[in-house]
Amino acid sequence: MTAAPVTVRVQRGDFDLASEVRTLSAGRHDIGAVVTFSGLCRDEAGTLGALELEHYPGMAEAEITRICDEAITRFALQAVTTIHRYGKIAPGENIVLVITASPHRQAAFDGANFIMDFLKTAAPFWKKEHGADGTAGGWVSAKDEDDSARGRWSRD
Amino acid sequence: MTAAPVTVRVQRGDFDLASEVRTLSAGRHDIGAVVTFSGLCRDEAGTLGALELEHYPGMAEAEITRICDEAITRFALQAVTTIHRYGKIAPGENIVLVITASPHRQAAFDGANFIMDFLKTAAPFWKKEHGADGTAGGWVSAKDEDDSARGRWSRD
Amino acid sequence: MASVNLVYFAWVRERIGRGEETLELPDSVVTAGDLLAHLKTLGDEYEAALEHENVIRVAINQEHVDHDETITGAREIALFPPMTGG
Amino acid sequence: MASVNLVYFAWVRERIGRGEETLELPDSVVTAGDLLAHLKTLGDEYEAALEHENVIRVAINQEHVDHDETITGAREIALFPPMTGG
Repeated sequence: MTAAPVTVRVQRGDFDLASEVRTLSAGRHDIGAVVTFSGLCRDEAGTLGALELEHYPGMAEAEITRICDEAITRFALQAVTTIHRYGKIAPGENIVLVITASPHRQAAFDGANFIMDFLKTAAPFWKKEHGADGTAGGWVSAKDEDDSARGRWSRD
Repeated sequence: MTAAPVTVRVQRGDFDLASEVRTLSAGRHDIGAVVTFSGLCRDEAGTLGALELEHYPGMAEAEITRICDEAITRFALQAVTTIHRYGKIAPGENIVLVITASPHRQAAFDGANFIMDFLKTAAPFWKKEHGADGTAGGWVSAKDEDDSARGRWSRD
Repeated sequence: MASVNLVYFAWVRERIGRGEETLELPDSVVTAGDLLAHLKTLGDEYEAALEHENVIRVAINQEHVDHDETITGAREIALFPPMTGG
Repeated sequence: MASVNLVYFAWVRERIGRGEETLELPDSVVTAGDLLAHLKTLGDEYEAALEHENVIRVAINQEHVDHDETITGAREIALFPPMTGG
């Protein structure tokens, strides 16, 4: 349990960066740094028509909340918002948003970076690619580099 | 010179995070990650009335542009926006905005982090504090930790 | 015999051919690993889905567990490939 | 003798008592460090502003330079404390 406010949403629709930042920082004068990370769907040089994101309802929210709580404790964050979309997402559209607030800039950067690394490897979402030419695509493979990115946060 | 678009502004007024992100990513389908850093004025537990930011007109823009160009080259960023305010800034208000876009998340995080470290130590801005009780404050001292934060980017 | 709700995602779901089912498990199935081995005896579709056992992730009551974790008392067990969100 | 525009910021500006001025420099002033030493001979306000020479930052034509850099041909030289923006 942490005292800092955590907002977690898993939703089909898009999100609005500005209104999420406003909500998180409204009325506060103790925040020194706000970092946002937006993950977007790339068109892969025109070959990708869409991504389809499947998720595990219930566990997706629970796991993201666990990750955000861990980030708050670890980096002494003042507030965290994480929104992850599911369903069909076209190139140029948003997939995920992470916002962290802290008195100091490095904690805000590290917190958002940490949350993204764990989202990639621990939040129950799976991406399927659909080709721009209409071909049914395959499931995206998990990357070793994502596991090693996560590994850098492990403590001895 | 870099091909990636760089937007640098030094201004008295506030900025709008959402419209800056929209401008930077408009019409592009090749961006995978957008990181924003907003630096805000903290009230220092109620003791601070306002910050007053002095800058060196001309050099401020030139130096920020040099830092952004270096970040683009170093992290292969797709676009960068940096806006720094000057004049009197109240607690809760924005001071600085950095936005980086990249195909990959770590480059976007590192680029924004790098730009902030160099802004702190190389962009010609100086902060003066005004007390909440109306007392004229002193000039903020440069922090050794800012120099060491910058130092971590140096290459052998 | 214990009854458990199983849920499948992504290509595990596609290969098994359904997203969820309720199964009676023999008492010999104690760990998550035992469950995977048991499922592979139920037909070609399970064999295909769970062929590379070591990459299959298991969650019990919506929390990640290792394959050697006991599944006793589980209400819901999920099987799925490595995650690719974010 | 060469004429140069000097600009000052933050507490350097406050202590010297002005934001800019144009000065004629003797030919013996070659480097940024020479300039700081020369200014300190011009009065108490310069002495107070530049007391701790090693913390004073110098920019020539709006680019940072070290104290051993030559100022020959400079149109504009700025003196200021360590920066605290961002």
